[in-house]
Amino acid sequence: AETNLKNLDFDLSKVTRDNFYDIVVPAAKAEGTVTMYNFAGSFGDAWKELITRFEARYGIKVEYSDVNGAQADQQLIAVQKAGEDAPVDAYFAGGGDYPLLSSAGVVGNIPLTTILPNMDHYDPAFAQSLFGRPHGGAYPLVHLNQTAIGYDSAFIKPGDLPKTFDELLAWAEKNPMRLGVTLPSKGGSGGGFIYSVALNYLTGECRTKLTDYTLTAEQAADWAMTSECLEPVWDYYRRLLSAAELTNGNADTLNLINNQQLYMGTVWEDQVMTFIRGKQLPDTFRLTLLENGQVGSGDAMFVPANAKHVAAALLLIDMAIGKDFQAWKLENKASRSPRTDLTGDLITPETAKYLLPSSVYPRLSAPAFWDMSKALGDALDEKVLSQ
Amino acid sequence: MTILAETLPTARARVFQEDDRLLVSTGLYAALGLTIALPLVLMFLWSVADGWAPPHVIPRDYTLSRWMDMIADPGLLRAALNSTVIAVIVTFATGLIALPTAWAMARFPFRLKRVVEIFILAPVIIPGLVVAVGIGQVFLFLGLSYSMTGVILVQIVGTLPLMIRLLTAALETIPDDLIHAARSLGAGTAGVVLHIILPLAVPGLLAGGLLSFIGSFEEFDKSFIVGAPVIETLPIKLYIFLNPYSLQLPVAAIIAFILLLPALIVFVIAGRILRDDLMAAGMGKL
Amino acid sequence: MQAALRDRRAQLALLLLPGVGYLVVFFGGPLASALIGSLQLNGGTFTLQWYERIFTRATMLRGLKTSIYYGVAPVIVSLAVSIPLALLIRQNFRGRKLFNGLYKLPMAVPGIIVALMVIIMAERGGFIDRVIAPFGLSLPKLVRDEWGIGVILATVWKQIPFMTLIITSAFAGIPEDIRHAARSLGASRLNTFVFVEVPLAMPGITAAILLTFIGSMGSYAVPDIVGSPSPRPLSVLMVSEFNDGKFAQVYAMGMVLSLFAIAVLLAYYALTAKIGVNRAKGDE
Amino acid sequence: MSELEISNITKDYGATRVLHPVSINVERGEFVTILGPSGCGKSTLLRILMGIARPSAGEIRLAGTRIDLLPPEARDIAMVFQSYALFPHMSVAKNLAFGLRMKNVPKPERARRIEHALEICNLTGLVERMPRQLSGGQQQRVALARAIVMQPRLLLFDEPLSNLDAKLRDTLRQELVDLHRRIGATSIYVTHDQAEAMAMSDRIVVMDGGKVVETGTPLDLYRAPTRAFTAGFLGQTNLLTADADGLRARLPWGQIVTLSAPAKGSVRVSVRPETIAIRQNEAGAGMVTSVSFMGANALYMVDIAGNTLKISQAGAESLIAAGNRVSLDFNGALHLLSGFERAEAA
Amino acid sequence: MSELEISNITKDYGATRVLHPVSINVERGEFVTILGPSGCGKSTLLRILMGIARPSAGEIRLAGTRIDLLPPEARDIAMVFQSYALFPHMSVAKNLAFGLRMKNVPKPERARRIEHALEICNLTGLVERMPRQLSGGQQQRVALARAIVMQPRLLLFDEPLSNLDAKLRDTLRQELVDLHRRIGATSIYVTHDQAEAMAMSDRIVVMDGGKVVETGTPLDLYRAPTRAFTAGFLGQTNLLTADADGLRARLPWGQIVTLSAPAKGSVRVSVRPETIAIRQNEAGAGMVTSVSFMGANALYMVDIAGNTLKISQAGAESLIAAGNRVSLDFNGALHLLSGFERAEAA
Ligand SMILES: Nc1ncnc2c1ncn2[C@@H]1O[C@H](COP(=O)(O)OP(=O)(O)OP(=O)(O)O)[C@@H](O)[C@H]1O
Ligand SMILES: Nc1ncnc2c1ncn2[C@@H]1O[C@H](COP(=O)(O)OP(=O)(O)OP(=O)(O)O)[C@@H](O)[C@H]1O
Ligand SMILES: [Mg+2]
Ligand SMILES: [Mg+2]
Repeated sequence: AETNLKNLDFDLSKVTRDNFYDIVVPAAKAEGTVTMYNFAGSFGDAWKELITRFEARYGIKVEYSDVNGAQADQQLIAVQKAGEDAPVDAYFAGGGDYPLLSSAGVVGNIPLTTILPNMDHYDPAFAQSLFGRPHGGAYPLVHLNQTAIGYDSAFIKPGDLPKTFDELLAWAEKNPMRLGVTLPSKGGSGGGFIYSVALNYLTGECRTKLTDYTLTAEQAADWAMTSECLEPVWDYYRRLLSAAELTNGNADTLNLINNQQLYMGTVWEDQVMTFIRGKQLPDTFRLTLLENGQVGSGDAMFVPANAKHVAAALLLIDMAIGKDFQAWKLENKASRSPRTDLTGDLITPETAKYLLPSSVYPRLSAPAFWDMSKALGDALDEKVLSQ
Repeated sequence: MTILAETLPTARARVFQEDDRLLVSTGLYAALGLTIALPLVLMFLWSVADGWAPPHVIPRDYTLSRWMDMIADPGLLRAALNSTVIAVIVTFATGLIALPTAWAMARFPFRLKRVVEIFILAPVIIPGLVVAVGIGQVFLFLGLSYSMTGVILVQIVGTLPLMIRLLTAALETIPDDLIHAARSLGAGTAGVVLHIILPLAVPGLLAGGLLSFIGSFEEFDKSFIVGAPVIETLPIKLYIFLNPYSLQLPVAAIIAFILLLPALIVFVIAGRILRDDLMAAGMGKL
Repeated sequence: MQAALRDRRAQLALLLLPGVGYLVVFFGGPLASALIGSLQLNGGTFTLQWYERIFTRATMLRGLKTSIYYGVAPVIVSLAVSIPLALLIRQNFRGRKLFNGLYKLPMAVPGIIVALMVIIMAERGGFIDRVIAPFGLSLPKLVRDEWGIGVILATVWKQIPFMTLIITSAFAGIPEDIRHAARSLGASRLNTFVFVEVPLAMPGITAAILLTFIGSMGSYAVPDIVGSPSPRPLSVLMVSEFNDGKFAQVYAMGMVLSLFAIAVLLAYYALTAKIGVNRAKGDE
Repeated sequence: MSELEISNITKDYGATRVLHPVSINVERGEFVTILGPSGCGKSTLLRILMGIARPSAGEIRLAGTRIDLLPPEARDIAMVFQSYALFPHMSVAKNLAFGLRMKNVPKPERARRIEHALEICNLTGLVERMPRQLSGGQQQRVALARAIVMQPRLLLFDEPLSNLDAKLRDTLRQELVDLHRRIGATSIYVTHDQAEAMAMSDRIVVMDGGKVVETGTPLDLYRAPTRAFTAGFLGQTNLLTADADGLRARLPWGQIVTLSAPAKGSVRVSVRPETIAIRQNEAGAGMVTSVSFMGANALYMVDIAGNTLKISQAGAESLIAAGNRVSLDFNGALHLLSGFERAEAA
Repeated sequence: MSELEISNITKDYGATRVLHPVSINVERGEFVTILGPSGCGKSTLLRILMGIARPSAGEIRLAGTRIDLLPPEARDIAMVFQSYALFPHMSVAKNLAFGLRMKNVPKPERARRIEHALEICNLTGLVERMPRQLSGGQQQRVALARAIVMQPRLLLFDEPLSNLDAKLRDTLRQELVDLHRRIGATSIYVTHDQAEAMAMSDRIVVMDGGKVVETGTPLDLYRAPTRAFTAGFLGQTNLLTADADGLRARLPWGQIVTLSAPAKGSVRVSVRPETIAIRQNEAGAGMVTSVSFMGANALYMVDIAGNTLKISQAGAESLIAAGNRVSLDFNGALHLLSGFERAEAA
């Protein structure tokens, strides 16, 4: 593939999975340093772990920065426009940011999934495209996460636990203001949820359109705003929101559950783990997925087109996807892995009880389509909330 | 009229008395405690609480590990240092740039003054985000991105308006005759500026400097786009944890304290030199 | 004479240059590019669509209304607190100096931290709720509520010191004799306050009102965190558009917000110029 | 019973006593001036009368009713402030109407009284002006009108002319006197300007250091002060020590003079500059050290045996230049100051 | 050649001419007062001399050198401002040292000169005080010291006493005169207080409406003003119209008087109040309308045939009460005002 990388100091086109370390390690050592961005506040400790291992192994210094995803995206876009060197070499960015970043030409054109040795067990579902967008391996997920329904089992008997979207609605109407639904535009668990609702209620033509990954963001927005197909979704939300609490974000939902104001809510699996570890959720907190599936997603690590330390960045991403680190991440952060050889069985039972049970995951995990989620969220605002 | 005077004696005026004074101060300090001290204390408790769910009014278990983790980050110290250096330079540079302009605003009558006044106030009115993106572009073009200089230059946009206004207010109070007297005693322009205007602008400079310092210390949007990741300030380092959609209260509480502490210290120290009348003269008229 | 005048003009220009020039380059430039950006499609063709969206989309229209509401409501509440507070501070109570320094602390607290405090204190199941729970009481919904009470609380908390400071000075600027004169002419304390002190402090009070209005209308963190998820004020919607990379939309929204603030300011100028209060020094 | 009876009023600010027991009676329709140096407590006394400050002790009666416990708005007193204290946000008309509105005077009566006050104070035509559009003298007259429109039992003036320039002060002083003659309100006028006090008042109360020093008509106080303080403050004077024996006394340089009252031993006398005649005399004991021409008179400073005397000569056709020797003639009896005079007046 | 020559200075602010061509010469060591009503352009002229304002036309020479184009700091002139303009952030010592530092006077010399100035102005002991810790009179003296320490060729004073109270003004006026005598600097003193002007100056320049009206020594101007404006501004006067025939003239009420110079037809004369003697006389043509006791003298207002005359009687032992009829005696010749007098002085 043609490369859009500006600062290559080695012949990238010659690199294969087999000769990767032979070519890249010396080049990376020559570069001597690599800059990494992390957009997820809760991942700092994980990256610290990785960096310690990386620096010990290769003796290459990692300059690490926690960033605000949106700001960093805009920074990189601006840099790209100006044709300057990128300030970062390896950027851990939201999976949903790909369309924005790639359309601005920020993503470096490297077939990572085919040349990184540690990606030999990479899930083919994400290897060449992400949520229906082809990226040719340049934007590989290194962390998977799953939206889910979380509940405090102290207040909900196992028999009462909703299993479908209809049951969830019924439960909410029976327990007014005890279900928290994250506003889609303020948290992925909400965005994932609205898309999951749509997946559940739309059929035929409508469903085809809903899962048409070739739609651009504008087209998706147009469709969501105008299509009759979505009436069932709006109806569902109208009823749901008259009985449930609309919250201002993932953390907001969890916080209200910790305050024992809500008993159930839309959540991210990995974030729940972080909160449990920080004792900000009760021990009795559990997760489940609804029948017909809820959205799963992930975050990627990529090399910007104008990165200065490409070789070192490759080496870092390679290590991030390595089995050791992925296993560590799974146990400690409930961060699922795109590696096919790393399954839930590896998790200790102590941790496992806070994660989605294997009866529903990965069975009920549906692929995300963030542009559509976003479109649905905006349309929800317009058609339901603002009426 | 005499009738009036005779019917009124019962309407004895309440005069402020010794016991009222005690009442007032008790009331005011109680209000202060409830609205300012209590939230701060609770925030501190959150930062050291190891789990804090209802019905507990006060956490049962405590931990310092989060503080330790946070403070152990070597980047934090560097960021704090950066922030301080930047804030100091921004404060001085702002004063320097603002002085002549404030002098013109205070001393020269001219027709477009109102327009200039609004323009100077505009950065306070226009959302920072709108400007930040534009500036990012300009700075990349000028090669100022990722540099201390760039961050300083961009922060001054935010601190300049208040400084100019406060200095203008301070300079307006210098009588013309003082300048004339200095000139009649043989001082040239430089002498007048150095020995008369600058010393007399000190209250304004202090008030403006204080606000500039705090403003610079807390600025995020513009600094990030221009400076990160090479120049990391405290807010850049910490705001990620304050992402409103995923913030964890205990961590956020620690961050809040780290961000707040220097500002609070400066404010408490400088509260003494911050002259209310100047603040009011600078901001209390449009 | 002519030469002197020109000389003075040159002096004026030279003096204005550093401050105004700086702002023209580093603020006016970006602003102009934002304005141009708000009128362009991606390709660079002229369009008003971004503005059109603001005035046709229900979300945005409600957002605009909400922005105004979030601008006005805190001002009214702050005023109701600040004026009595200013009057109390004027009294010579014990510990006045210390209080005078302490009450200004909120001015140094970033909005996002204020929002955090509101969550900690006033969220359902939060601190106050827990304190009053044993008495069988519970707090009404103050965060995320329709009336934006949480937002108003947080904004008011942050703005009261600023407002109080300015109003205190406005009252302090009224000569004692004027108050005494009113009393000597038969006005009670209340009448003196209403008919003499308030009108005289008005320029300061209106300035404080306008600046807090502008400040709260543009604030983002507070309504984002403790405001109702719907409707959201324009400032929050703007950040959300920014996160989606829709710059043109962000610019357009920023322009509308700013124009609104500036319009209010100009209306104020026009009004006061007519009434003739508050004549600025140096206007000739 | 006097119209106003001020009995033993004291005022302390913390530990400092600003007013020592002060007692003053004012008769109905009288124009009394309180005269004293800056800081002697004049304003404090007025403020206590007005009710703006509270006395630490003592009693005040106005027309027989005790008023010291009433709030200012309930006293039937109006005051003209040194700073005028016009309401800057009200037109002249509104300023005048304010007090009447506060006292619920019905509208037609209000209009009538305002009309009258405007006329008295020469303000017709300025009713719609705002205070800042008025000159100092006009502002002063508005302040006055605002007080008299209330038709108070008692009118107080706190140095109302001190902010005006000399020429205007003269004019307004005259107007005030005329006005008082016309409306006849009982008035207390505070000033530190002796010329003002003498030209205006029925009676002068001289104050110093929070105490009343002496009270009397302008003429009495000027001609026969009992205290050196009064003599020095009310016009210019020469204070001399003389060696008395009956009605005759010897001045330090040997000159023999007549006293106004018999005394024995060392006494202090006050001699007004205009009562000494100066004569050029090569053999005179005095020497002119300076001479200033004051228009209507010339003021000489004469050194005589180590004493410096002020001598005023009216309408002198030719001046005696500094450096000339002169002799002095004391016309009439020298005024003897009261014995219990303190040294401070030296 | 005079020390200071002001030739045809004019000043326009936009379209309004504030100074019409003004020319004044001042001799070395002379103390000249510029006297005129408020707004007549006195300060403007001083500011032009100092270099703070620029003349629209004209020339100024100091000791022969043209200075009107020099910046203020290059002129050898010091000024005492009405507001004192002390540097509030500097102690008295620093205020005094400022000008010397600016002129790079070496340190020992500086100390010596400051010492001297402090002594002259009676300020020793106050050197370390800040201006706000000084009383008005003390501030005034510091302002003076700060100017004289510069040992300028020319000293300017802009109403330096007008902010002080009457008593203090008298004292400092005397001090200023003494000081001038001691240091002998050429001085221009601006005031609108005629008593001040007369008491202090070698020569008075009377200004009105941006023009010099008349110049002369205090005595000459007081006794023989050529303009009604001068007569009225410099002390009090009565301006009368008389019907002249040679040295004799008839006043409106028929009284015949002598003139200071022969004239013919209707003329205007100025009569000082103190030159008229008043005599109680049941058959007199005048009637006393008011009398104010001024201490050293009494001031009568007498109505005579529709004219109101001011009459001052010195040291009157008993006053003539208002309402009594009096007759008037004019002592000496009445002063004839110059013919080309405008009506404005009426
Ligand atoms: N609030 C106060 N606290 C303490 N001392 C005061 C207060 N008000 C006045 N004084 C003191 O009381 C004394 C009398 O003051 P007052 O104002 O009555 O003087 P005054 O005779 O009116 O002087 P002036 O002629 O300067 O107006 C002064 O020494 C003054 O310092
Ligand atoms: N900057 C200016 N622009 C326009 N007119 C001015 C200016 N400065 C002074 N004037 C006018 O010039 C005239 C003379 O003013 P100046 O200050 O010289 O008077 P003055 O004789 O010193 O009066 P005073 O005794 O009140 O100090 C006044 O009518 C004044 O209004
Ligand atoms: Mg007083
Ligand atoms: Mg002047």
